Amino acid sequence: MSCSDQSGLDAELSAFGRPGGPTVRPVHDQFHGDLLEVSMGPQHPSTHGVFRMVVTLDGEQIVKLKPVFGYLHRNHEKIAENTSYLGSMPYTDRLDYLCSMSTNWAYALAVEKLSGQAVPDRAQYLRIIMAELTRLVNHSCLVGFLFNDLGTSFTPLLYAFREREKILDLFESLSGSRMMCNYQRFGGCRVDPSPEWLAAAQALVDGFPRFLDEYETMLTGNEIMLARTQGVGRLDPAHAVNAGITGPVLRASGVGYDLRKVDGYGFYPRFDFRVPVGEAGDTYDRYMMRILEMRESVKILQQAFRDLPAGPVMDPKAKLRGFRPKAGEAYGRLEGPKGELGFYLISDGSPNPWRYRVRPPSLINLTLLEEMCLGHTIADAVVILGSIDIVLGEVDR
Amino acid sequence: MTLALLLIAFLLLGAAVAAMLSRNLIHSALLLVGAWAGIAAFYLWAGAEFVAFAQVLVYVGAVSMVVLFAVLLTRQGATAAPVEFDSVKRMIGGLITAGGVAGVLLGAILGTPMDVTAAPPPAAISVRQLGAQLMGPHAAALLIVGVILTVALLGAIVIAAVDKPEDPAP
Amino acid sequence: MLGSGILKGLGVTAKNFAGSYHDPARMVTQEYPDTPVKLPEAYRNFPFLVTENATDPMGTLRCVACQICEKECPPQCIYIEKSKDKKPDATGKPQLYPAVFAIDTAVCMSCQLCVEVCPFDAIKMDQIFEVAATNRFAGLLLNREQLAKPNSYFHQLHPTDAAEVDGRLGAERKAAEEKARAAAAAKAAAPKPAAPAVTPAPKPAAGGPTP
Amino acid sequence: MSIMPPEPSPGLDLETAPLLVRDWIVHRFPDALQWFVHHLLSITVILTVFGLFFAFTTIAERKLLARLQNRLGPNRSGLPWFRSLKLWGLTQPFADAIKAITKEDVVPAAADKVLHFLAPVVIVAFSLLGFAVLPFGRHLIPVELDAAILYFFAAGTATELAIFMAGWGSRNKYSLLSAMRALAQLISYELPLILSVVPVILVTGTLSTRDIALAQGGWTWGVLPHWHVFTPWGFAGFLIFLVAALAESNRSPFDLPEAESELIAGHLTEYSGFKYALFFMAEYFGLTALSGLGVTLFLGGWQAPFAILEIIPSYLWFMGKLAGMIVFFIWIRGTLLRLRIDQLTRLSWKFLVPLALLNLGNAAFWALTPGWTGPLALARWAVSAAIVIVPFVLLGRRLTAGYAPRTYRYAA
Repeated sequence: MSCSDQSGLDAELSAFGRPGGPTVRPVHDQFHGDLLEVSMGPQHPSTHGVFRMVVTLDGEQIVKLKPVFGYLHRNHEKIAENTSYLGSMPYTDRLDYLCSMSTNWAYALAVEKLSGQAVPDRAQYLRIIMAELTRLVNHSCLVGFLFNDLGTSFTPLLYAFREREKILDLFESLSGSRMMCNYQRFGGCRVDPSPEWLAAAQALVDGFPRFLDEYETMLTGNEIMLARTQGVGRLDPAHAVNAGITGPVLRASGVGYDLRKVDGYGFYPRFDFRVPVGEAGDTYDRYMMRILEMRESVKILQQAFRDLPAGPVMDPKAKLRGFRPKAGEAYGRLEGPKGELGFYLISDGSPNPWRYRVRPPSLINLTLLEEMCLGHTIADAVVILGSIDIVLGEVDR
Repeated sequence: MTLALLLIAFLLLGAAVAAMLSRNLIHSALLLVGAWAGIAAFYLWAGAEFVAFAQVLVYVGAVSMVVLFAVLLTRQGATAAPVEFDSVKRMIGGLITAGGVAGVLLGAILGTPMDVTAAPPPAAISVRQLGAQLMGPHAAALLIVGVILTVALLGAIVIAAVDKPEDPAP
Repeated sequence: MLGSGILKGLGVTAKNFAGSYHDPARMVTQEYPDTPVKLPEAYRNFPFLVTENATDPMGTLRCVACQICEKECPPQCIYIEKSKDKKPDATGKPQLYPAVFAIDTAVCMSCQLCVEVCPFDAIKMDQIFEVAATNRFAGLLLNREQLAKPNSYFHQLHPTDAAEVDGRLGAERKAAEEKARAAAAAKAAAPKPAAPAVTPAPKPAAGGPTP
Repeated sequence: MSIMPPEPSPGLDLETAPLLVRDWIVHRFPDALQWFVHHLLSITVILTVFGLFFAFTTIAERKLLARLQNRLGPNRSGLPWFRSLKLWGLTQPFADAIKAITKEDVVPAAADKVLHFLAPVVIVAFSLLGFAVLPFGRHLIPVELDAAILYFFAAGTATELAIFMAGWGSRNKYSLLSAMRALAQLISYELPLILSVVPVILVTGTLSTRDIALAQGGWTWGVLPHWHVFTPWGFAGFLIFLVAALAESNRSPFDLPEAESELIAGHLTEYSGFKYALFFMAEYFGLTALSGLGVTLFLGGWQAPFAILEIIPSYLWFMGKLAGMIVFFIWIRGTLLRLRIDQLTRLSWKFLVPLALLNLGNAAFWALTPGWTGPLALARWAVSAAIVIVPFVLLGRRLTAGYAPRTYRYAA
């Protein structure tokens, strides 16, 4: 391959991903110079769980990246077709094992839309409290793992885990398990939190901004952090929207789309909070989105604790067993920490759903991984993957 | 002290011969580096510390890297290079030239008057005096050597650098 | 100025280093085997069968082998075989009892749905997490005898739930006794009594789920 | 090399106690052997002291990192027979050593056996050589060389050779690539390291570490020590030396080779068991030797910080400062992120080397103007500080052009 082809490839490469550029990825033959194919994963310390990236390297730069997943496929949706509606609820904890509470709520939302089940006010408030606490857990986890990929020796990760453990202890004293809460039911919540629990949660939420400030002073202004993440893994807003990417990754590219504002499900319209939007769409913006969203979640939680109404946590007419929704279909969705998490159910009147489909935000955010990584080095690819925040339980289902 | 001299000489020549005989290119390159270390040991034996450490610093540290990189990047070092003569005429020519060079060297070595008794090592001059000498009478030579090395460096860069476009905007 | 971010970072880690010596919030290690772990009351691991008292566990099992939990369990890890004969339960009514009641703790995921759907409060969640067996199959398949634990143990684990359950069961027993006494009195008062009132059906499952 | 050290002052004080012990041992041997025993003794002392220092650096690193991260760190290992004895994990390094020795030593079939075996040997040998010229105390210097610093860097460069042999010997494509990357890092940071040391040589006028340590003696008003680090050019040189030492010993912000974002664990992929432990030990010896040199050149070697503190023996001051620098390196490791390979080399060639060259000019200016006293001394300090700070700010701004924390707008 003569020198001109080298610049030809670069022209081809830079055109890709820009509007009007070739949408088909340029195929690189092996004889373009010694391309080195490296398979990272599925047992790789920095891929979050069993995820594999087959990366083709031209010297330092990534020329081709093929994500391979499916190692954690557990046939969740087929099993759900042979289990009762209630029986699938504990399985939704195992989808995105970092945020079981908000996944439970998404499933309960879909079933309630299917069966027209009403939910008392106190339960709506409790659901918002649990969802926002889960957002704090997920975002602190992500930020910790991202810094681990960037090369710190576990220090930011352990600070983030210190805060996360406090929230998980709250979940354990409420629902019985730290990560597999199985807390929501169709028509409300399973357990009414005790006043001591609410006081402990209030204390935790009030102390959270102090942790965030400590985190930001330590890392946001760090020169090495700026050099390693700014301009790395740039995502074009138009491409993100076309690929159906949602959540902090989309908002980091400048599209202010947040289901809590768009759908206004649950009692979110009663709360005033803001949705942060980035402008460069690179790894730094995605990191800052999580930090700013955590600050907004703290505001929501404080408002929720302030005007939590009394009353039942479960709708009296809710049926636990022998639950047969009328035939039909429903799609319930909510703004999970990773993006739009949706459940699409088709019922034929029997106690088991006829079709049970999960819209996994992690998998859909993963589709543009290659476009973000082209032209960067392997060290950047690991960081970009970390900034997208995928959990393999949700990607493979 | 002559025992140390003989030991170092034996090691040095052994390393050089092994370097020639070894089939594996990388092994011979490393044995060459061993030979350079032997030369540094000679300087130490002679009491010239500064030159010995300079020799180790320059040769064993840097030039060996250049040699090894050159060997590595040009040809796979591991494969044994074929060593045999193409034709008889070439072999005879090779032997004649080798004999001539050996003769000239031997003549020069035997011709120079070397008093057999090992002269007492001269008083060890301090590095400060060495520096003064270098910066004094030999300053011009030092600067010229510096210029030559810089020119060689720039030449290498010009040859090696493929006209890479300005690295893509981050 | 270049390096100011790095210096601030060093400052934070230094504060944490100093804090780890005096500030309990900055020293999170719990040395587990030495200091026993303090489990919250709602903590749940594998289920266990409640018996009225410890002296005669198989005699006073609350479970009436209605197999609701077997049907509702998502991973299907409960196996029940009904008994042939009947045995009077706490309220004196003859009930079936499980001849075989096995839970495969290798399959069970401690989701406590069985506790929620059980109309007789016969199965509750245990709090043992140090479970080790020498082999994967027989060692983890707990049979009826291994699962049965007395009501006092239930009180020790989940005090508030146990008190609430005992209150409800006590009220039911009192109601059953009054009905029996009323029936006996009515039988004594009018020698040719009508057929005795049908024994109350098991408490309809629709009631609010017990925690 | 004079055999007999300067006659130690009579009377037993801690300062010369080690010398008396050494002389007592040396004189027990016949004259012909005395020269040999004298050096053999200093070698064994260095090996035991710095072997233990290495052992306790590993445990200190793990416990300090733990404390930085709000946790305890290893505190379980005690003595095998005295179960009840509570040792707070002090015997952890010996447990690690036993584990490393007993682990199976796998040599890949296709590996080049000779190189694979020789690499750890060479790297440990050369990283130990550096200790020969460090002045541990007023009288405790193993070898008094006139060109000591040149010797130190000559010994240091050979570790690159060993890394190449390890990378090539493993006959593994990725470890060769990583060895190349490690070499690029070492070579590109060799220059700032040596350039940061040259100002000290220029001002003190000698290459001998003993004279440099002596040159930093004396205190103004009994309180301010004359260490090089308290002069503008010395402080700048010390910072550049620190950054280059971190890069030379593959530590925290520059631990590219064994970073998980690299392909595999660098050139050490094919090593296990005792050979891996040797590489690990060599890294720590290299780090300790470099810190020792840093202490000698910039922090006044074995000089006490205040006049009255002279009573504490000099070798304790040296070891204290050495431990201080190691703790600083561990603190850096617990905080900072890792640099990418291109940023790392850009930092060296476009930032450290220019600053080091300017610092050289700065030291020349300092050396030429000893006579300025009174107000002129202030001017001297101001000029010298300006020569350091102005390029630092300008180059820093150019290096971080386009990188800055951002402010964000909110949608709804």
